Amino acid sequence: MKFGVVIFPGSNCDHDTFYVLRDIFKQDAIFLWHKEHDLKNVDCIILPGGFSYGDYLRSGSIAAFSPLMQEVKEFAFKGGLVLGICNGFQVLLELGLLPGAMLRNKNLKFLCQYVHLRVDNTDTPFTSTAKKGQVLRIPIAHYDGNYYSSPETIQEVKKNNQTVLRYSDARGRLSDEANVNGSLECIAGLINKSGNVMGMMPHPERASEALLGSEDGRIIFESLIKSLG
Amino acid sequence: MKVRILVSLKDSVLDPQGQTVRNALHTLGYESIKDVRQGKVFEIELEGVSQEEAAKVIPEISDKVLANPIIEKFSWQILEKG
Amino acid sequence: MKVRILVSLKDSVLDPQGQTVRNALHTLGYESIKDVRQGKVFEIELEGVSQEEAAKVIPEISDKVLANPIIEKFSWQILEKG
Amino acid sequence: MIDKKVIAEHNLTPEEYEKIVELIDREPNITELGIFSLMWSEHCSYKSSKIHLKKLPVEGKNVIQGPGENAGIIDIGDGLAAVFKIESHNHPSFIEPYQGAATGVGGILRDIFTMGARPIVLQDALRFGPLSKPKNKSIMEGVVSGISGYGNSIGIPTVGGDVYFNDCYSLNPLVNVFALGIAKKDKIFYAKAEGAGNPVLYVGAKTGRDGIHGATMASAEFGKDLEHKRPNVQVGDPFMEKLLLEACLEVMDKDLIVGIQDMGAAGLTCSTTEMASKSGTGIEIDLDLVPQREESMTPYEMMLSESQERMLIVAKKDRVEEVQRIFAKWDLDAVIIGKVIEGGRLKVKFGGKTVVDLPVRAIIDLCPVYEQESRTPRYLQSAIELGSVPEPDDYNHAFLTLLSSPTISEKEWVRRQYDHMVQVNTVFLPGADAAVIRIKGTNKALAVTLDGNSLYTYLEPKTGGKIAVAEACRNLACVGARPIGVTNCLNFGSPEKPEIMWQFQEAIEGIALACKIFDIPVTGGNVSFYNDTNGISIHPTPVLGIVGMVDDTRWITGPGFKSNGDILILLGENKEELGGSEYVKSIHRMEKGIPPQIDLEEEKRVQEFCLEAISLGLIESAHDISEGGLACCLAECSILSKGKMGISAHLKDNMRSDALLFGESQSRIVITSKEESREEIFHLARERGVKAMDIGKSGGERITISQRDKKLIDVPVAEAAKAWWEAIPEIFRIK
Ligand SMILES: Nc1ncnc2c1ncn2[C@@H]1O[C@H](COP(=O)(O)OP(=O)(O)O)[C@@H](O)[C@H]1O
Ligand SMILES: [Mg+2]
Repeated sequence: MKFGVVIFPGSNCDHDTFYVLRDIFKQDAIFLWHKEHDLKNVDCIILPGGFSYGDYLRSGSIAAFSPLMQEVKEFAFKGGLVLGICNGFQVLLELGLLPGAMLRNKNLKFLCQYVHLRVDNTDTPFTSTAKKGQVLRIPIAHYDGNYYSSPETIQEVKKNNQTVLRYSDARGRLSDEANVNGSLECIAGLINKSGNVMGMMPHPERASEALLGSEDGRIIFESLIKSLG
Repeated sequence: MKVRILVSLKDSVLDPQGQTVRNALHTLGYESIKDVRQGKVFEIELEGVSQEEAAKVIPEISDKVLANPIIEKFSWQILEKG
Repeated sequence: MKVRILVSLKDSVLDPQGQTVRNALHTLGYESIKDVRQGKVFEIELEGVSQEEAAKVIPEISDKVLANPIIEKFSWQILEKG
Repeated sequence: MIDKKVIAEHNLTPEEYEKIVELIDREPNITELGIFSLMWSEHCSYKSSKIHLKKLPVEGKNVIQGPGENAGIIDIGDGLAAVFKIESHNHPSFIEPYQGAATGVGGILRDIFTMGARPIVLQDALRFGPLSKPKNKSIMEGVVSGISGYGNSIGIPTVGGDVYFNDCYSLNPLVNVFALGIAKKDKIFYAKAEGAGNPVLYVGAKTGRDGIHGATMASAEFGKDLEHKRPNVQVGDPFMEKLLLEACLEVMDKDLIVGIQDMGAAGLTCSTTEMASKSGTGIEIDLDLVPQREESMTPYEMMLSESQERMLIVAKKDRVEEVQRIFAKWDLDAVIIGKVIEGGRLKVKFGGKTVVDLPVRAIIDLCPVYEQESRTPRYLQSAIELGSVPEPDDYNHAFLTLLSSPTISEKEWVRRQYDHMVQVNTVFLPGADAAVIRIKGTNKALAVTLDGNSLYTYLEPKTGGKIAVAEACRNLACVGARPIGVTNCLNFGSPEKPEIMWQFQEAIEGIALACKIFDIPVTGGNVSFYNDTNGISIHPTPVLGIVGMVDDTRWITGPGFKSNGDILILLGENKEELGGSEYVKSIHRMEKGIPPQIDLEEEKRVQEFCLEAISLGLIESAHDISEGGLACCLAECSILSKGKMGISAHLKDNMRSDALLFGESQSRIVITSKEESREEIFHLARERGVKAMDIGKSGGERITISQRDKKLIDVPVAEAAKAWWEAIPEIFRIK
């Protein structure tokens, strides 16, 4: 099983994600370059965090047009596993692989801090090792993480159980206070209808070693590794 | 040819930036300001295209690139012909 | 009254956003686009002010709040009277 | 064409102009005059500070590079080197806070990666006027978002720094940015232009008319012509810099280049002349080849432009195409604009004509050096007289007021806007004394801290200098790190004022003395003079950036208590010292008195003891006592502990209660340990000649502090926490 971590110009969590996959989880991982068309037979693609193209225009928008992303789209349509973290999530939204869009955080400031996330759906390849309702402590670091979609779309999303991770307090209760960036329905992580493409604003790669303050992000990688099996 | 494209959030989408600007203006005593919406403007220089072609290209790039139709709308006008 | 205020970087000031958008459009095959400058637009709803007062207030808030006169310039127009 | 007025506009004295004529044996043309004016500016030449900086100790067995390059370098073992430096961006940040601060970040990062190091840490030392003034609030808001806008985007964590507020910064805020990178010891690059015939490449952003005269601006006082200076502002492009960073590190890794220099202050002028100077060669460039953003730029403008995100590279002749291929991969142009030549001259062509032909030595080495006049300031006579201040009636109230004074209160409002975790190295200790960054692939970590209390330095510059070093090192000791190298940013008023020069000399002496006693080399720094507006100077503000080494990540220690019932031990000695304290400043509204005195040998013993006890596993938490004194230190330990554990402290000292609680005596650390380690700790302390005092226990839900039998402070932790956390956010909350 092989992971591909995509590098866009301006990606800055590409090496972090790669490091965690290779050095912490001892997985086979390679980098994929945005200008290429070849996915090099990877089993799972991770779009890392950062500021692709400086996040000029809109976060993730220009990266969505890169040659590699057209292949990723194909790959996703065929059922391949794709995880977008932070900027990667924004790219997936811009690409239309996930529904909705991101607005600026409700306090209009960049936010870097730990948040609590309630796992609402464990029936996904990204969260299968979590318990339903489990609360994870994982950091966020973004400017545009205020999730939005139209009322019809959000109905759909809820009906299909696509809200995987939601901002909550330490005990799993949703509230305006816990919903630091103002996301609709406290959405922090979202999966597509067919269950193979997920985007999440928090950074699981930053919460994979005890030394750095939390290991709760491991669940995401462990689930992926298990499902690729 | 010079074209101006305005991109702004749809009316149905909350605009916290605009709100904050409004609040800031109120604090400064500009009470007459009832509402502020903030958007983006692009001024684009095109070369070697006719007006007709522009009328095709501009909405295309606005829809595809400059605006995100889920949250934004756009309008445009030609500033300088030629 | 509805007023539109356009704020953009002065011509001599580097506009990294506009540049990046232009490059992206080139990569997508829109070669006719020679230059892109990106700015902000504010649409403001004013109440109980005469046109004269608006002509005083608007440049004032543009200069003080909406634009940073050191690197930006602004222009404005009335969209709806009343 | 070059008359007195033109010379004066270029900030050159008539004598300096004469010297130029003498050196080049003719009148310079306007472009050449521009070049001299830049390179002979205080900012680039250090003409007033040079002789004083020589007092700083620069030697050490692990020093790979001391002052004189873009950044200093210290060997950290495992084949790795730490490359670090601090820089100021004060004037630009006052004119345009967002862009000024952002480009400050961009500039210091280029200093680090031009040397072949990947930057892994940013820190910022910020000084603003009081937040009661809207203008200061908006400067702070702009500066913080500028740093966050640039640092976050390029993906270097901003892991700490410090923020002080004082009226003296209202018209002259300070923005000092520190960066550190890691390089392989055998892959370090310098600003060299060796090998005649090697091509000179220009990479990065196109040149515009940005920041022309930026360096001269930083070398003059601010006054009424501020408006006029505004076009100097540059706009940063962190995305471009990220591409540059990756591309540069890639060409360096493949060994394709001879030397590299960033184009920051003084742009093409500085980079060409410095590279040639260091190698004893010359450089010839053709301005028609320089990528330009604006039309019809003159040679003068191009040579003086400070457009950001640009680099000058001397490539190996036969590897140029590879260099260009790598830059192309990152969507950057690498354009050959000239070559290295023999003969030590800078030759610049434009429109087929030679417009500059100057000896490099005249520009760099023969710049005048001044020993400016110095005189003890008159203000000192009245400033050190503190007189008697009344003790507060209500100590709880004074305590909460101090905790919520912006200088002391929690800076989370700032920190949260910075991505402090990218690169997955940040050992997470919110609010710790120093930031700790693990070194991947080893068990080691680096700790970094910035420090500088300008009130002490104002009242007694030499003491202020010593304390800045001591406190930074004490911060390192508290997390378990031993200091390995120093960089410093000296922010002062105009060197043409004898009283400022006196402050400068004294402060440097203090810094030098402390560095010698702690045995840490100074590897570089920055001097920012002319921090005066309308004739009023800031307090002398040396900011020390000290890097420490944690030999084993297992022993990293934080300020928060670990468990209820641990014993609280105070290392060092409480003294009745109130002068220059935050207490006197914010409660009694006076900037007066003799600042706390420091015995550097004693300080060293306390720090070494703390480190030793940490490495023996005897210590659960450690926090140093600084602004706000013992009481605020204890409050922070309590607020930062998990579950907000309270404190009951009993002090026996016989002195004024306010001095005991809020005085800022030096060389003190509060540690906690398990009851069963008590014996060992006190025994070790005795052996090491360190005073240690049992002052109480952690636990409960209140902070209570008593002096002998008198209860002075008794407040719920939650209340103290609220005062401390909420002070700054409350000021910025939009109602
Ligand atoms: N306060 C100081 N202490 C020690 N070295 C200093 C100090 N200020 C400047 N230097 C050294 O002088 C040299 C020139 O500094 P500077 O002009 O700021 O460098 P750069 O142009 O690369 O930004 C550097 O090597 C710097 O480390
Ligand atoms: Mg430099």
